[in-house]
Formats: sequence, C-alpha cells, structure tokens
Amino acid sequence: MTFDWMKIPYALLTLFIVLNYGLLLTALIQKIGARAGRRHGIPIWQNYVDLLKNYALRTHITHGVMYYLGPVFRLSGGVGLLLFVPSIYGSEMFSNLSFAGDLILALYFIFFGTLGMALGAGESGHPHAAIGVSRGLSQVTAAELPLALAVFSVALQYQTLSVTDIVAAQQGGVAHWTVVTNPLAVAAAMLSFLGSMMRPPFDVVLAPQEIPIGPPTEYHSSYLALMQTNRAIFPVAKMVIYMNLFFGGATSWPVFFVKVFLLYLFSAFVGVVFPRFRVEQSIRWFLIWAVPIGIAAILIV
Amino acid sequence: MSNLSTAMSLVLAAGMLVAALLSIITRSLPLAILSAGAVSLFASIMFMLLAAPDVAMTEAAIGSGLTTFLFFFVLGRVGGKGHG
Amino acid sequence: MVSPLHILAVGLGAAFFLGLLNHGARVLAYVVTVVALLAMTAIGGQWLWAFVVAGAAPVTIMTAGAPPPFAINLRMGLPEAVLVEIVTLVGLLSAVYMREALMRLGHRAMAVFLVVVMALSGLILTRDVFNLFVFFELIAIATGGLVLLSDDPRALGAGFKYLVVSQVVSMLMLIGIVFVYHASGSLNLDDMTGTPVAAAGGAAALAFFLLFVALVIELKPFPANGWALDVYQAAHPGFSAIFSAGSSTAALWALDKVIGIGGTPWLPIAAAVGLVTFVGSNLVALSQTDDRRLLGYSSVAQIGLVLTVIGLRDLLGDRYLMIGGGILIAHAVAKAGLFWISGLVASRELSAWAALRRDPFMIFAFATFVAMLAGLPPFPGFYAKWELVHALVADGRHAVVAAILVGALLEAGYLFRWFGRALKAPLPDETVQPPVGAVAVVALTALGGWAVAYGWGEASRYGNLLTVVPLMFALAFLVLEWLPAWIKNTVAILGLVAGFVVAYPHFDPMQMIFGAIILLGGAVIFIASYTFAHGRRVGFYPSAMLMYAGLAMLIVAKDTFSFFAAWEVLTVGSYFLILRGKESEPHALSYIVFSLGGAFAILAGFALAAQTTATFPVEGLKQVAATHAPWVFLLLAAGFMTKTAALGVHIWLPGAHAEAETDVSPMVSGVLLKAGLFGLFVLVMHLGRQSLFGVDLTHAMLWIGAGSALIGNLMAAFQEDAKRLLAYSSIGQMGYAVFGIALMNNLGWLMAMMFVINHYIYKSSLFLSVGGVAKRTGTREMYRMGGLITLMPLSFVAVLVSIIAMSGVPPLSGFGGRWIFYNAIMDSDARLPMAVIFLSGPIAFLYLFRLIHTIFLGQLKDEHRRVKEAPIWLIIPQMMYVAFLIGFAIFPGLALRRVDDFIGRFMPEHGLNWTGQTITSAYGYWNPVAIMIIVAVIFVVLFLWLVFLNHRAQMVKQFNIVFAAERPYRPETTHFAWNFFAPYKRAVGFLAEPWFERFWQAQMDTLHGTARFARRFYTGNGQVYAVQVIAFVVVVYLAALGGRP
Amino acid sequence: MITVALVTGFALVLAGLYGALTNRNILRMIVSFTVADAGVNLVLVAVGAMPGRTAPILDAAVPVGDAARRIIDPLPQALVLTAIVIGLGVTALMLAYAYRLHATRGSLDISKFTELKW
Amino acid sequence: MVKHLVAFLLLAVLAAVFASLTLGYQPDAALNRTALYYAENTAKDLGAQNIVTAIVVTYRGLDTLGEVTVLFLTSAIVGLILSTHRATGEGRATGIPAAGELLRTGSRLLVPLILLAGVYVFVNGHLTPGGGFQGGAILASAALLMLLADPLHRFGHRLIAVVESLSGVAYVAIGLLGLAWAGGFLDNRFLPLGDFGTLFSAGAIPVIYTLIGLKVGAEFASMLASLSETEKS
Repeated sequence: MTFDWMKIPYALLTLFIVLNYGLLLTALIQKIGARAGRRHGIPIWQNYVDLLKNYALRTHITHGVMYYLGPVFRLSGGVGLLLFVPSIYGSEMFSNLSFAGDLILALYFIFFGTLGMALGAGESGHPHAAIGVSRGLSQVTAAELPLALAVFSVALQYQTLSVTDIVAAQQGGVAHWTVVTNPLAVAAAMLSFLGSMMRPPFDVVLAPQEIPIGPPTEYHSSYLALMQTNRAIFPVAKMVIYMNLFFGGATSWPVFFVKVFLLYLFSAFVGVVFPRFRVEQSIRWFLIWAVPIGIAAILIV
Repeated sequence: MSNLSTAMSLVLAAGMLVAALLSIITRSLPLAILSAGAVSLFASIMFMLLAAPDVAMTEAAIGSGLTTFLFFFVLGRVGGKGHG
Repeated sequence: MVSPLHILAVGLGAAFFLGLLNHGARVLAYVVTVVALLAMTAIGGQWLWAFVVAGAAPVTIMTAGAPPPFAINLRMGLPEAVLVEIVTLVGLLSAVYMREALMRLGHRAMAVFLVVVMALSGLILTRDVFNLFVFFELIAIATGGLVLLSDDPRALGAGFKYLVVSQVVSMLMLIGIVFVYHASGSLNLDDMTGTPVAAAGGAAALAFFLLFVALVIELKPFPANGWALDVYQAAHPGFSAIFSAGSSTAALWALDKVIGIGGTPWLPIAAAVGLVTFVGSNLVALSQTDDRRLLGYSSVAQIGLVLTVIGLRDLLGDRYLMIGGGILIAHAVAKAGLFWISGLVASRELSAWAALRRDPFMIFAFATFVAMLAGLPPFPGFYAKWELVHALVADGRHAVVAAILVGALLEAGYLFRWFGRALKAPLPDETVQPPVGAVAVVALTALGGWAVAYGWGEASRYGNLLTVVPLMFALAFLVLEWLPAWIKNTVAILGLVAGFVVAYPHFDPMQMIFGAIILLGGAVIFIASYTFAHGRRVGFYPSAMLMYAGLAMLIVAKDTFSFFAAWEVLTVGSYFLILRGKESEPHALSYIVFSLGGAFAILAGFALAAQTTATFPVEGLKQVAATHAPWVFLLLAAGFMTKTAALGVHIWLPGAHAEAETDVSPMVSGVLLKAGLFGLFVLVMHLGRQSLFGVDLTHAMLWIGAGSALIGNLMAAFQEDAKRLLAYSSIGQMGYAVFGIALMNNLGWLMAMMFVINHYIYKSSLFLSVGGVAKRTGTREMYRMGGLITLMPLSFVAVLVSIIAMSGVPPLSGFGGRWIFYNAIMDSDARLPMAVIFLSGPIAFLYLFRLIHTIFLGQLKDEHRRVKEAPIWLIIPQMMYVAFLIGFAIFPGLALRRVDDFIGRFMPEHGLNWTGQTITSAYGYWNPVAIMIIVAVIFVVLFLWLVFLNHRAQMVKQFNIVFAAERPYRPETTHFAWNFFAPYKRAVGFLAEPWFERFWQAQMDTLHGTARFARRFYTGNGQVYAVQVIAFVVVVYLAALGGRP
Repeated sequence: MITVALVTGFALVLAGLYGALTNRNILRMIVSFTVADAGVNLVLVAVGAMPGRTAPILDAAVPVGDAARRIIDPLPQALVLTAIVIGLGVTALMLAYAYRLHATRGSLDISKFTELKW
Repeated sequence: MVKHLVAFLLLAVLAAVFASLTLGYQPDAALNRTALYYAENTAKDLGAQNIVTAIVVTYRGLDTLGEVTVLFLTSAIVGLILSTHRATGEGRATGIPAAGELLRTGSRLLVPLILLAGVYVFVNGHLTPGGGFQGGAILASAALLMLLADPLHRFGHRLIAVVESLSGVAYVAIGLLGLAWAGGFLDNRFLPLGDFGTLFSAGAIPVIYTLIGLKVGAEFASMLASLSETEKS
C-alpha cells in the first residue's frame, strides 16, 4: 500500500497543537482546582516554565538502560496514542496515522507507556518507586475493566472497531452521540476515565504527601522533562478517544478544544469534592460500581 | 430285608448324630476325638448297608483308625491342656 | 509332538525320584528339579509353537484307553498351551529364584514345588470335574506346604487359615460334583456342557451352584479373601509369584471350563462377583503400606477383572479369549516380576523400594511391570482394555464400564504412588547384594514382558504399536542409555528435526502448526538440555523421547485406536519426565492420576462413538448418532480439558510444571499442553456444536475457558515462586485458548491457533530464563531476587520481549492474538463469558510485570553480587525465541494465512482477508508492519532527543539514589516484591482461594476413608475368614437362586 | 434307607461346620472338620446307592451277565475312596500346623494368630 | 455369643440348600450311562472283578495318581514342618506311656500277622473289596503297633523313603508303559488280562495296586515316624 508521506507533517502539526493545548489546559484545570479550594493556583504558563527548566538542567546520572529508556517509552506511548487516533473527523489532514490500527490498538497502546515507565522506575532501585508502581498498576488495571467493557459495547452497538466509522455514526446532532444512544456504556467509561486521570479521589499513586510524585520518584531533569511533556499530551490523547467514542468526535479544532476542556473539567469537578481512596478501596469501588454498569452495557446493546 | 436295613440305618444314623453333637459340645478334648472316631466307625457300618464294601474298609481303617491315632498323638505332643 | 501327559509324568516322576536321594545330595536334587521344570516348560513351549506358528488344531488326550465320559481326558488347545507355558515358565523362574530357600529345606520342598507346578498344569489341561477337584486339593496342600518356605514367622498362621478355608471349599465342591454327576450322569466337562443340565431343574441348578460357588471362592472374591492375602504377604516372594501368576491363572481357566455346564444364567453372577472384587480390592489396596500385601490386593483385583471378562463372554463373543488372555498375561508377568523384585528389597515398606535406584535396570523393570498392570501401551493390557470397553459400551453396559474404569484408575493411582515414592524416597543405607540368579530372573521377566507386548501387538488387529517409528525411536534411547548425555542430546535434536522434515509434506495446515511446535519446538528446547548434559543423565532421554513420540503419533493419528494409544504414550512419557524433579513426586502423582482419568474419559468417549466397530477413522466422529453425540462430546472434551488444565482439573499443573527440572518445564508446559488443544480442535472440527439437556456444551466450554483464564491469571498474580507464577499463567493462557475454540467461529479458532504458537514461544522462553536465574541464584522465591538486570542482561531482554508479547502490548505478536480475539467475540452472541475474559485481561498484565520487576529490577542482593549470566546453552534458545517473536509480530501471515483458509473450510463466514500488509476483518483492520515502523520511529526520535539532552550520563552505584533513607535490609516483609499486589489480594482475594484443591482433597479423603473402613473387614482371624466364606456362599445363593428354590 | 443316609450325611456336615466356626481351639476345629468330612463321604456314597441292589463286585454272587441289573453305581464309591484319603491328608497337615502353631505361640486359640491382618 | 448366632444363621441357610437338594433327590431306577458302561465293559475290557478297583486304578487312574501324590505331599510337608523340631535324645517319647509287657510281646506276635493281612488286602484288590489304600492303612497300623511297642526304636528312614520313592517312580513308569504300549496313560492292558477271577488277571491292575499299597503304607509310616520324633512343646 502506498504510504503517503504528507501524513507526517500533518501529524507533527497535530502534535504541536495538542502539546501546547495540553500544557495550557492542565495548568488551567490546576488553577480551577485551586480556586475551588480558595487558593490562587499556579499561573497558566507554569508548565512552560517547568518544561524549559527541566530541559535545561544537566544530569550525569542513569541507573541503567531501562531507567534511561523509561521516559522514552512513556512519551512515545503518549505520542503514539495521540497519533493512532484521528483527532479531527472528516479532515484528511488531521486523521493522523489512524490507518495503522483500529480501536483495539488504541486501547492496548495505553499500556505501552505505563509498562515502559514502570520498568524504568523499577530499575531506579528506589523503594518508593516500586511501591508506587505496584499501586499504580493495581489501580489502572482495575480502572481499565469498565473501559474495556464500555468500548466493547460501543463496538457492538456500531458493529465496527474502526474509530472513524464510530465517529461517522455519531454525526448529525447531539441525539446521535453515544451518550444518548448508549448511556450505560458511557457511564461506565466515564467512571473508568476518573480512575485513569490520576486526580483525586484516585490520585494516591502520585499524591505528593503519600509518595513524592509517585513512581517516577527518581526521575529528574531531562528525564522528568520528557515525562512532563507526556503528562501534557497523554490526558489529551485519552480524552480524544473518549470524545470520538462517546461525544460525537470533533469536526473542527474549536469544537475539539471545547469538548476536551469539558471532559477534563468533569474529572477535575469530581476530584475537588471527594477525599482520596486507598488502592484496595478504589479497586473494590471499580469492581462494585463501574464493572456491573459495564456488564449491563454489554448485555443491553 | 429292606425294613431291617432301614431300621439298622436309623439306629446308626441316631448313633452318628449323637456322637457328632457330643464331639462338638463336650468340654474335654479326648472325648471329642473319641466321639469323632465313633462317628466314622458308625459311618463305615452304614457304608456296608449302602453296599459299598471298599469304602467301608477304607473308612474303618483310615477314618476311625489312623485319624483318631493322629489326633491323640498330637494331643499328647501338645500337652492336652489346650483350653477348650 | 510330545504328549502333554508327559508334563504330568515328568513332574511326578521327578518328585518321587527326589525321595530316593539321601539327605546330603541337595545340589543333585536341585539339578533334577530344574531339569524337570525345564522339560515341562519345553513341552509346553513346543505345543505353544505348534499352535501359534503352525496353527495346529486342539488335541484331546485320552487316558486309560477308554473314551472320555468313562475315563479322564485332557485337552491341549491354544489357550491351554499359553496358560501351561505361563505356569511352567513362572515355576522354572521361581525355582531358579528360590535356589537358596529350596537348598535350605532340602529335597522334600523341591518335590512339593514340582508337584505344585505339575498340579497347576494338570488343572489347566484336565476335562474331568472330579479330576479338577483332585488337582485343586493338590494345589491347596502344596500351597499349605510351600508357605513354610518363607522365613516370616507369620507364615504359619497364614498357612493354617488357608487350609481351613480350603477345607470348607473342598466340602462344597465335593457335594456339588456328586449331585451334578447324579443329575447329568457323567463327570466329563465336554459331555455335561453338551446337555446344559443346570438350567433344567431346581436340584441340578442347586448342585451346579455349589460347584460354581466353590470355584469362585477359589478365585478369592473380594469380601471373603482375607485368607489369600495373608498367604501373599507371608509366603516367600518366589512362591507368591507362583501363587499369584500360576494358581489364579489355572483357577480362572478351571472356572471358565466349568461355567459352560451352568450355561448363560450364571454368567452375570460371575461378572458381578468379578466386578465387586476388582473395584473393592483396588479400593482397599489404596490404604496398604506393606508391599507384598499391596501386591496381593492388586493380583486379587486383576483376577476379579478376568472373572468379569469370563462373566461377559456371551457378550464379547470370540474376542473374549484375546481380552481375558491379554489381561491375564499382563497380570501374570507383572505380578511375578514384582514379587521377585520384592524379594530383592530388604524391608517391606513401600519406600524401601528406593534401594532399586542403585541398579537402573531394576527401575526399568519396575516401570515395565507397573505399566503392564496399569494397561498402558504397548502392553497386552492396553489392547484388552480397549476391546473390553468398546464391547461393553456397544452393548450399552455403561455402569459396568464406569466401574471398570474407576477400578483401573484406583489401581493406576496406587501403583504410580508406589513407583514415585520408590524413585524419590531417601536411599536406604544397608546394601544387601541380591543373589545374581534372582536379578537375572527379574531381568528375564522384564524382557519377557516386552516380548509379550511385541507378540500381542502382532496378534492384535490394530497393528503392532511397537513397530510405530516414533515409539521405536524413543525406545531406542533405552538401549543408548550408556552413551554420554551430550551425544544423546544431539541425536534427539537431529531425530526431531528429521521427523519433521520427513513428515511435513503431508501435513494439513493445522497439523503443520502443531507439528512444527512439537518437533521443531522440541528440538529448540533440547538445545537447552546441553547445559545439563554432563555425565549420562540416565532416564531423561527415553522419557522425553517417549513424550515426543506420543505427540508426533497423536497429530498424525488416523483412527481412534492410534489416537488413544498416542495419548497414553505421551502421558506416560511426560509423567516420567516430571518425576525427575527433586520434590516433584506428589505433583507427578496427581498429574498421572488426572491424565489417566482424562484418558479413560476419552476411551469411553471413543467407545460410545464407535458403537459396533472396534476402531474408526477420527473423521468418523461426524457420523456419530445424534443420541450419543452430546455424550461423546462431553466425555472427549472432559478428557482433553484435563490435559489443558481447565478450571476444576487444573490443580496438578502448578506443582508439576514448577517442580520439574529446568529444561523439562518448557517441554511440559510449552509443548505438552498443546496435545489437549489439538484434541479439542479435532473434537470441535468433527463434532461441532452439541447440546445436552438443553445446555449448549460449547457454551459451557466457553464458561470453563473464561473461568480458567480468570482464576489462572488471578492465582498467578499472588505467587511468590517464579515458576509457580508461570505455571498458573499457563492455566490462564490455556483458558484463553479453550475460550477461543469454544467461540465456534472462524476467528475464534484462529485466535486459539495464534495462542498455540504464541504460548509455546513465550512460555518456553520464560521458563528457560527463570530456570537460568534460579540456577544462578539458587532460589525460585522472587522476593529473594532483584536487580539482576545488570548481571544477567540477556535473560532480561528475553523476559522483557516475552512479557511484552504475552501481555498483548502492540508492537509484538501478543497484540495480534488480542486483536483477533476482539474480532472473534464481536461475532458470537455469548456476552457474559466475555465480561469474565475482559476481567482476566489486565490481571495477566499484573503478574507479568511482577515477574520482570521483582527478578531483574529493584535492589541487587548482597549474595547475588557475583552471579554470572545464565549458561550459554539456555541463552541460545531464548534468543531464538526473541527473534522468532519479533519476526512473527511483523509477518503473522507467515504462519496464519494457510491456517486461516484451512479453518475457512469448516467455518466459512467472517474470515480474515490479507490484502498487502493490512489484515482486515469484518469489523476492524490491523497493519502490523505499519505499527512496528511508527512505534519504532517515534521511539528512536525521542530516544535521540533524550540522548542529545543528556549524553554524558554514566552508570552510578546502586545506592547513589536521590533518596537517602535507610534501605530496609531484612528480605521478606519490607522487600517491595513481597506480597506485591497486596491491594488486589485484599480486594478480590476470595477468588484466589484454593477451592478446587479442597474439592479434590475431599474426594481423596473419602476414598482413603472408605479404604480404611473396608480394611477393617480383614480381622486376621482364620475362623472369621471361614465365616466370611460361608456368608459369601449364602449371599451368592440368595442372589443367584433366591427367587426359585 | 438312602434318604436316611443322605439326611444324616448333611446333618453331620452342618454339625461339623458349626463346630468349626464356633470353637476357638484349633484342635477342636480340626475334629469338627473330620466330622464334616465323614458327613460328606456319607452323602457321596448315599447318592451312589440304589435300593435293592448289591455291591459292584462281579464274583460268584453277581455273574458278569446280569451285572447291569444287580449292582449299584460304582463311580461315587471310587470318588469317596479318593475323598477319604484326601480328607486324611489335609487333616494330617492341619494337625502338623496345629503342633507348630502351639510350639511357636504356646496356645491353640485361633484368635491369637492375627498378626497378618488388614 | 454373636459369633454363634451368625454361624447358626448362615448354616441355617445352608441347611435349606441341602434340604432342597435332598427333597429334589430320588435315587435312579437304572444305572446311568457311565455306570452302565462300567458294569458291561469292566469284565471284558480290564478283566477285574471288583469294578470299583477297576475304576479307581484304570478308568480314573489319573485321580488315583493325583490321590497318591496328595499323600506323598502330606508326608513330605509333615516331615518338612516337623523337621525343624527334631527332638534329641530322651525328650522324644515322653508323650507316649512306656509300653507294658503285654503290649511288647503281643506286638511281636501281631505285627507279622497284620503285615500279612495288609499284603493280602492289596494284592487281590481287583478280586475282593479293598485295595491299595486299605492295605496301606493296615501296613501303617502295623508300623504304628511297632512304634507303640518300642517308642525309642528309630525307624529306618532310608528304607521308608526308598520304598516310597521306588513305588512312586514305578507307578509313573507303568503309566507311561500304558501310554506307550496300550491304549493310553495308565492303561492296564499292556499285561495279559489272564483268566477272569484268578490272582494274576486284570493286566497291570494288581501290580499298580501293590505299588499303591506299598507307597501308602510307607507314607503313613514316615508320617508317624516324623510325628513321633518331635519333642514335647
């Protein structure tokens, strides 16, 4: 098949847009969370400053090959996830590299980043990293179950696994969105979305008081910089999937920005209200609440 | 002829049964052995009635003779006090 | 042709002649005895040769010049010749074996010995009822005498009890004979069978009943056989061999002759008594601790089985001689051999047989005899079991078949428990050097067993199992045992590769995949065996090649018989392989019991499908009648799923795979589990969808697959021992494969096939690397390891690639399996099991990460500072697997394309189409090449970007980490790897409880409980035994003639 | 007359067996067995006997010609001959065993010799 | 007590079996075909007067061969069992009271007579009732008498063993001769039948019965000897 080379600059363009949007968006949501707690919150451009600082910092330390490759795995996971899913529906420019695989590729590619970072953190030899990894994995996998069920029920509903076809099926007004046609699946998905966004009540993994910044405790300077870039891109990439599957996808960039912002707001909105769960509580919460809804979603579609 | 032999067979039968019961019930071992010998003696006579001379001779010689002697011999060896 | 009468004449003449020799001439007396026995065996052998080769007609020998009914006549036909040959041969070998005992007791004992052998031959030959009685009395008195040969003081009690019961039996027999004579007017068997008199009137039937019940008691029926077991236990093993092999053979043949008089109404009673004896004795044998008493119970059980065959002879028709003969010969040779071995072992506990380990040939002999008794191929018992089950099922007698199979399973259970204990018990210290004559006798018997196996194979109508090439190749390794191990290893590899090259042209695509895994995959695993190839490594290569031979025969098996034979060969081979592990004995035992249980289910399934024909092509499963098809499906599926360790029958797998040797674990887990999958494929391809009582069986299989996937993965996540973790993960992966097969659609099967390939590669690689790590660090507990990435980089790479593939993360082939899986479940409508599979997906990711994290990452332990990389021979196969994984990830079509259209023939709709690099299914698309390139490009770009940013990074010491807190030192509780997924355990721990272990343990406890309860029956008091015999007579009377007076 | 013999024979057998099953002393058991053996022999001969006929000896009293009408059935007698001698053989053997059992354990009680059980 | 009850019940059922046997039994009016054949053919085939002897020795010769082997076995085994308790010196005969004067002289008179009677019985076994077993038993009783009369007299073991073995081997040899020359194993017609009713008639039957007599006598004697040589336990 002919691999048209034009896709690469377009993909890079999408990447650039999403990167900047991500940095701003995460700072904004952080500020909204602070304001809800009657704190002033961080300036909008704080992420840019952090990035520049970390990229500028020099380090002579590495704990081994896997430690060195950890951030690379992490970031390529985030970038890959973004590029494998078409961002803007209908535009040839912004369908990125979605020709390579369908929904399942996206679903399983989430693990790529997690696996790499966990291995890297593991090799750092830092005990807190290991504890963070075990907690992170437990919680993420528990959160993963309802998402898998929801995704599958959506696939069953539209009888296809390719993201573009699903988005195509939801065009034409809000009434066609999956939120309306298959509410249970979306409910399960959104609950799992909370789990995977690492915001309270499920933020015990990265919670500053619990274990300083979670698994990547030992990473610093350029490694941390790569991770922070990923922390900007990865949530957005995930929300793109949620948007395409459940909220009718985006036909243009402004729609894209609004929908992603609202999605992110949803998790922040929940996070501000609830206290932090321990890991087994969150696992039990997912298994008792989210998974039955997912199963119901499959049975009903 | 036939009623005489039936009469004799009845007497012998009674004798045999009494001797058999005696040999099983009695406390003393020698008496038991003797009554077993008596049983085979009566049997050999009964065989004569049943027109089986060969068998009668064998039963007499082996059944009552040798067997009883073997028993007494072993009883002697074993000291006779083996409890009943 | 010397008249068979000479057997009797020579025996008696020599016995009487011995009286002439004075007391001193013991050696001369012994020579006379052996020469006489030799002559008798020669005569028997001559007749046997005449019948088998020349096919002569049976001969009737008259005595006293008068025609039969008026004088005694003997008959020498093929069965008689075989049985006489067994008796005389066992007698001869026993005489050689008991040389010092006979010499000690002088010429009288030798005379009695000669008479007992003569009497047994007479019992087989004679056709006269009263003559039968005389020979029985002769045997009884001779047994009473020969029991004294033993130096066991308890022999006296045993002898007396035996005489008491034989008195009671002889009384019943005498009365029976005289009244049968009165009714029929003749004493000759052929004469009486001509006019079946017993069926005629009440009195005649009663007379025959007395004769019949006396003969049955001679065969030591279950409740009333305490007296016989004491003789087995106390007598000299040489004599016990004759008692078990000789006298029961002759008594069985006598009953077979006499039962003709009574006619068909008596057959079911004989069958019933036989069946009760078979199952009862095997059950009580479970709780035995003395080896000879156990052998006694086992031989009583086998006699019961042959009695059942005699009882069913009207149903079995002309095959009944082959079946009964097969079981009888296997029993005779094996029991004689085992009793002779028990003579070589000093003390009587079962574990004392560990002393045999000093001489490998003895272990080979012990294994041969156990295999013969358990009815494993290629021995006669196997052919007999096959025909018996087929005949019974064809006649619809399912209860009888079930009882026989349960009894056989019990027997296999305690025999293999004994064999395992003998192989693993500590070596007793005192080394009593057995007399060379005795060892020679045992060796001769073992070889005799194999000769009988060859002979029986020739005679059987299914083709001789011994001449099948793969089996011959495996057995050749027995001969090559003296070669150094590395030569044998090379020969094994070349053999496997050659086997594949020769066979693959006429493989169909599915066979091609399985063949490649078994033969080429096996060869690759054998490369790893070079690490252990120092010295001769006795016992490893024959068992390994036996397993591979079984697998190779399985995939090319044309008809059900060779399929089942292959199945049992690979089960036995793998049992011996697993048994080699240090603490693997209990697990190997549970493996063999489960596998044989499964094999018997398969046997019953094939029998049900076969109905009238004895064996039919495997494709014939299509034409099975609709009434039987669901049951056939159920039985076969149960059998195959014990091999894939499906939920419920999986408890043998963790122990078996974890405790096996380093290079055995990949063989058993990577290659052997595929046999079960191959079976399931054959089953669903030919039988298709079946439903029983409204339940769709494939749907049930779906649930079982999903259940085992979930429970397997969940249990794996909580294991501390690395190899157990991998073993449980195999259960999970097999659960996925079974789920795929049960989906019954094109993609489901393709997914299962993908799993077959993937599972072999990454499981073998993981087992090898974990084995390598365990070899270097000396432990398998994960919380004792850590930080080995720097010291064992190659193992780390192999494990990393394998777990990425296994967890299904995109670039590698695991993702392909997951992608096909998703498309497959889109088609099928069974939604709920899918939810369970989704639950087990992420959990699989957990334990994989735990494996690599706790072994290679984290802090390096002090004691592992100087650990070297795993041995080179373990690394090479791992690197081959890594290369293949990556290759298979990029070009999955390489293997799957042909399989896809092969499956297409069975399930046309919703296949895949392979246009260029993209593989599109009805729902989604997948372009492996593109994914690999994109991921690689992103990865390299970012890597270069990081290198640009931080190119002067150097390795720093372990402790130079930002965090300066005190590093906790005590390994367990504070080590991060300990109880790694604690939150998960607290959340869903209840699912990981060993429910099924408790269930199967409960079954075993009830079995042992009943065995201990039934044991109480044998009080040891001679009088109680006599009461039991009479009670047995009363019970049989009420059962047989209860109705009419 | 024959039925009387038959009945007594069976009675003897039953009495003998009863004695053998209930007496604990080995010698008494053997005695009971000999009584039972005698009973069995009686039954055997009784079955062969025929009313109003004489012994199967072809001497002056029974000419060869009308033997078929005069003599009783000779076969059971031949069997009994062997049975008696076999009976003696087994009894002698059991007595020897009794002697040795007494020599080893000093008692003749059958319930003392139960080392081999279960 | 329970044992008695159980034994009684079981034997009651056995009694029922025997009862129905006797009820169903009525003696034959005429000889059945086997007995008829013997009645008609014994005289002209074997030339023996005593049909029972003819059956025992020839027609069912194998039974008798087996039967003799039973006795041979018993004496061998009794010898085997008691050999380990060979009594030494005086301890031997305490079991038997010392023989009185009357017994000793009487036995010296009677023993030859008894021997003569025994020989008479088994020599014309084919003519008159009685035969090898009965004659042997009588010989044994003679040996018994000698034993009672003089308990310490040690029997000639060699003699008994030789007699026993020789007669056994001869018996088997005659059987084989019958097989070689006459109709079948143990057939007596390889010797002339002689004229009916005389001593030297019925072919090999008298020879066989003599051998049986000697063998049975020897076996009983050896049994008694081994019994007498055991010490008091």
